[in-house]
Amino acid sequence: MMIKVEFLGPIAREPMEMEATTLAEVSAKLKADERLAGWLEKCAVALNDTMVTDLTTPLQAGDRVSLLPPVCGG
Amino acid sequence: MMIKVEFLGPIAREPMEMEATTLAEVSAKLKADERLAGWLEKCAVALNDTMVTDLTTPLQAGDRVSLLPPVCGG
Amino acid sequence: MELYHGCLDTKEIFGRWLDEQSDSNYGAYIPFVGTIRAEDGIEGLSFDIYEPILQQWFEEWVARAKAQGAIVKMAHAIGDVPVHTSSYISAVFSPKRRVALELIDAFVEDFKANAPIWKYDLKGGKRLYAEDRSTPMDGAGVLA
Amino acid sequence: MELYHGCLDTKEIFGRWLDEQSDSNYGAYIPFVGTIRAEDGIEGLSFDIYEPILQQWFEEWVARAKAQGAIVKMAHAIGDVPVHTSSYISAVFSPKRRVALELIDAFVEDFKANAPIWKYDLKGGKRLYAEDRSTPMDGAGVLA
Repeated sequence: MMIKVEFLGPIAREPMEMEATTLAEVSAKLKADERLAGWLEKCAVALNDTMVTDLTTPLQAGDRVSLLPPVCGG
Repeated sequence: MMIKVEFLGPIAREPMEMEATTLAEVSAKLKADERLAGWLEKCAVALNDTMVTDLTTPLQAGDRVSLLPPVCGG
Repeated sequence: MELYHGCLDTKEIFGRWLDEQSDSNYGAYIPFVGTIRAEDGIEGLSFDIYEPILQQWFEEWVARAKAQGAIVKMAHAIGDVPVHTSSYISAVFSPKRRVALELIDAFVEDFKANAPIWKYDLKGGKRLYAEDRSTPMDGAGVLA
Repeated sequence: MELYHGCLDTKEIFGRWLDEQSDSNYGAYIPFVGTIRAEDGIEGLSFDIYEPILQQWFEEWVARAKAQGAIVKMAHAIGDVPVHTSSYISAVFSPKRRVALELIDAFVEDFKANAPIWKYDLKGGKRLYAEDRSTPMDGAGVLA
């Protein structure tokens, strides 16, 4: 099903739409993109604005996956 | 030689003058005063406004020994 | 939680938070005021914030503080903030001193580690991601 | 170090300390504001201070903070202070967050343990030594 992946803060990429049923599939597709390679290991992930850490997390059509790069508030 | 002992905060006693050449002598004289018995073990001591913890500290004429009862600032 | 475009009015925020709690019988109020330091020739810093997750992060701290009888507050700047002005204020109110001192430490440290805020140096007309001072959030790397 | 007869003007003190350091390039400013809690039916608290030793105690903390590149500030009330007003403010300024957070904790705790200040409950027209909340200073008992 179709989900949306968005890139927050300094990653400076437009959102992508993709077919995926789990976060593991999102991971596989993003790893294929060389320009994202350096970001993936440093990014935390949110699903519909809730932080997630489990690759088996199932996805629903219309879900929004966000990549959050290293932070520095204050 | 003559020194002065003063009682700070809630002890509410007038200063005393006494003969003493060390803090140990001051201790002996104050212990003889029943009304001070409860305070001595709870009080810290200053000599001329510097905190002291050594009973063998020698005293000079005109020295001022202060008893500081338990504190609670803030 | 309060977000402002540009630098914070530190005195206004300090005083308003104090007034809001003036009858709440809290014995300890500890604000933490973060000010932009002039270093490495920067003119200022700039901040991106992802508000939905910041709000959730903050609500969790509100609940954690409440369980200890305390409250937490937070204000942060969005966008450009010049050096020697404030970009961040957080605060704790608690009946008890120990709770307040421990909570402000844990709250500020977790803020630095996990609040979804990105910092950029403003230098020579450019806005440069402060990557060297940034830290991956808890759980980073799940997609790698 | 600032001593005031009666309650502190918290906002004035917070703002003045902030302004004094506005060009000093400190990144963290952490005040601790102590407010008199309404409890046990007290109308307020009252304080005796022995200033010569308090001044020395404070100067030692100024030196300790300086060794870490930080500064400490302190204001306290003398005499009667009504409930829900402030009797005590201390603060730390430091370039670094960790130094500031650790210093304010150590400074406030040592203040409670060793600053020569005596507290009294104001209750029913009486001024009663708060013995149950007071702690012997470091080195207490030398004459016992």
